[in-house]
Amino acid sequence: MTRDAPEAPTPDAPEATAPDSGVDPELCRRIEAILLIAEEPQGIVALAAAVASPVRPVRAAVSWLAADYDGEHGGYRRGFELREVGGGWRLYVREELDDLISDYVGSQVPTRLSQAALETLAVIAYKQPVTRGQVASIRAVNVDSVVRTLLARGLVTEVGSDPETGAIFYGTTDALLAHLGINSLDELPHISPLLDDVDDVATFDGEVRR
Amino acid sequence: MTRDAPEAPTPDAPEATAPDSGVDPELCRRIEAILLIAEEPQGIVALAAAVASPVRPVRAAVSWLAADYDGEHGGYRRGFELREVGGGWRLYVREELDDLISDYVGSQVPTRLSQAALETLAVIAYKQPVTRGQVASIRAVNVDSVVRTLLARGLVTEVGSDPETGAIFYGTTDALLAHLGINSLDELPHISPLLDDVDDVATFDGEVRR
Amino acid sequence: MNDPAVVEQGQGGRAESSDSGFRVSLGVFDGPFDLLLTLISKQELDITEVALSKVTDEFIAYLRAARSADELEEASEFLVVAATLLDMKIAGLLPQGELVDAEAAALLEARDLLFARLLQYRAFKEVAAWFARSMQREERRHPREVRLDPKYRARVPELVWTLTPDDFAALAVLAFTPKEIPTVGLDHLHAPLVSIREQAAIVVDMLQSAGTLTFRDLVAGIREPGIVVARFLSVLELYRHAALSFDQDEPLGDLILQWTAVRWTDENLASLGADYDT
Repeated sequence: MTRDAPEAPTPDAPEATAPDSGVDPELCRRIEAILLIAEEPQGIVALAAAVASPVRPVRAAVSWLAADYDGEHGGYRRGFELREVGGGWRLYVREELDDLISDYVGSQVPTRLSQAALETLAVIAYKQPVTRGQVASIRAVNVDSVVRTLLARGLVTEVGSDPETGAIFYGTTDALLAHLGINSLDELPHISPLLDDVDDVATFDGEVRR
Repeated sequence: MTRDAPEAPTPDAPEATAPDSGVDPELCRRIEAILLIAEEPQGIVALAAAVASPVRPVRAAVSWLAADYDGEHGGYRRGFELREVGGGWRLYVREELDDLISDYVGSQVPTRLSQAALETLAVIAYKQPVTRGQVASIRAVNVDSVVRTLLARGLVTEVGSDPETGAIFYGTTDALLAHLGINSLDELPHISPLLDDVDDVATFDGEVRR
Repeated sequence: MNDPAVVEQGQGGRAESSDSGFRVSLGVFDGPFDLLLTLISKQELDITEVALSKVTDEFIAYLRAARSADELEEASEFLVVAATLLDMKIAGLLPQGELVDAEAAALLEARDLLFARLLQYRAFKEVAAWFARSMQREERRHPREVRLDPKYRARVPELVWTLTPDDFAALAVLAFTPKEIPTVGLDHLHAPLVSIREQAAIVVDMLQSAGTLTFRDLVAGIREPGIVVARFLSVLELYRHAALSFDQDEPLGDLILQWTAVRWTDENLASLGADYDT
């Protein structure tokens, strides 16, 4: 960035953050530029590739920026924040200002998922990779059209197929994580004690119901 | 913003900028929130209306923010800047980083369209004006990122929105006609028997309740 | 079952969400159906004391009055739960004091499994509510999502385009063809159908050329049980038509078949085995 040179040493704005934090302001600038134009959450590795930097300093810079926007480095809390959601980092309006923005952009009527779709989604999220047949045996209803809806909305996706039966396995997408406001499946509520029994139940279903 | 109150006085991040500059950090936050989601440059009066504040402090806050992003208040020069263009203010990637962004966009937009992108383009061409949700229903997969690619390629464009739901309608562009070597959409080969069936797909949206 | 009212208070939040839904009024319990399930799942209410037929009657009455999609959705849900309850109840009514034999043990195990299934179903239902809340919260959030500046778009390398209008139309046809989600084939679960008539034709051929054969000869080298069965049935059919006779020298000994038909045409063959057609 040679074009940067003439401007960099402005007298009353020494790049003060760099020395004490160990974070390179030029790296931060490049990351901020990508985040400003990105239309999806950016994973650290993708960001590192975009700014042509090793992963480790990128990770450090992203953390530093998120804290900086939160006002933790002597500045003030910005109107935007850097959130890790849906497998990557993305700029968001700070939550407390959402009402202001809703008024400004005019709120769209969100299309909500039906109860059947939500339950099917929950089963896929916890049991993935899972076939429609397995989901149907847990919900005890036909889930084909619901799965179609979830596919069209990008909340689930095909993740492979059973080599023997050809049945398609479904799993959830990063878009689902983003819709839930979480960054990984680990952040789903814990229900494992109940699920421990599930595999037995599936076998049992297989023997009795077919 | 009463919800803000409990968080505001964080001990190690006193809202330091406010006292000496005379600029209200809450006002800055609100302006930043609007700027983050605004597509078009925002005039001072429009901004003042959006954040429900008199014009004068808004003008002062915008100037302060522009200087702040330039690193003039003790911070560092950000990767974005606040520029006045055509009578309004908008966030832009700092010009010195244009090459970085061009490379990034180039890497995101492939020179050849994928099969998924081509099929989506074909659906839009024959069904326009059509929403992303409708295309997704027909293709039975989520098409958001593919539509972004087509938009970025200038092959499709927004042609209006549903007054009730706010859903955006898409149509094809002259660029597509040029690629196909035809002068008008009328010259596309006829495939109507299939198109008649397409409205059936709407039932599929029944899973999604409003 | 001690006192449903007390437990209901203890349930707090859950009871609140089910107040609007289906309620039941039974001798042992009066309240939201959802709460009934909770009590059963916590073993605070004995399933054997619940009159399922009454629950079902009340639910059908409730559905008649139902108008909204929400309420109708409850219908399918109810069927799941009712079926599970019924299974549990059957298991619950069976004697379970002592494990007299393996069958009883299996039934007890089955009850536990049904129980697990009910719990699992409820777990997913509760998680689905969490999904709904999280999604509603998140859809209020505003990410940065601004059209790319045209100046960047202009620098994107030129698109490679190779399709003619006809190619493009063909793609459209492909794209508009409904993509049925492939269904799981059940073929692997059933042996392929075997035609008795086809097998009879083979049997007739073999017997006509050899005159006398044992049944063992007739199925020599055949591994598919279905074909063996079909050949045996066709032998019985041919016997009914007096086309062959058979002898067995000793019990479990070889079955000796002899072709006896004087006149035998393909028409006889066509009418053979009609009893097995469905």
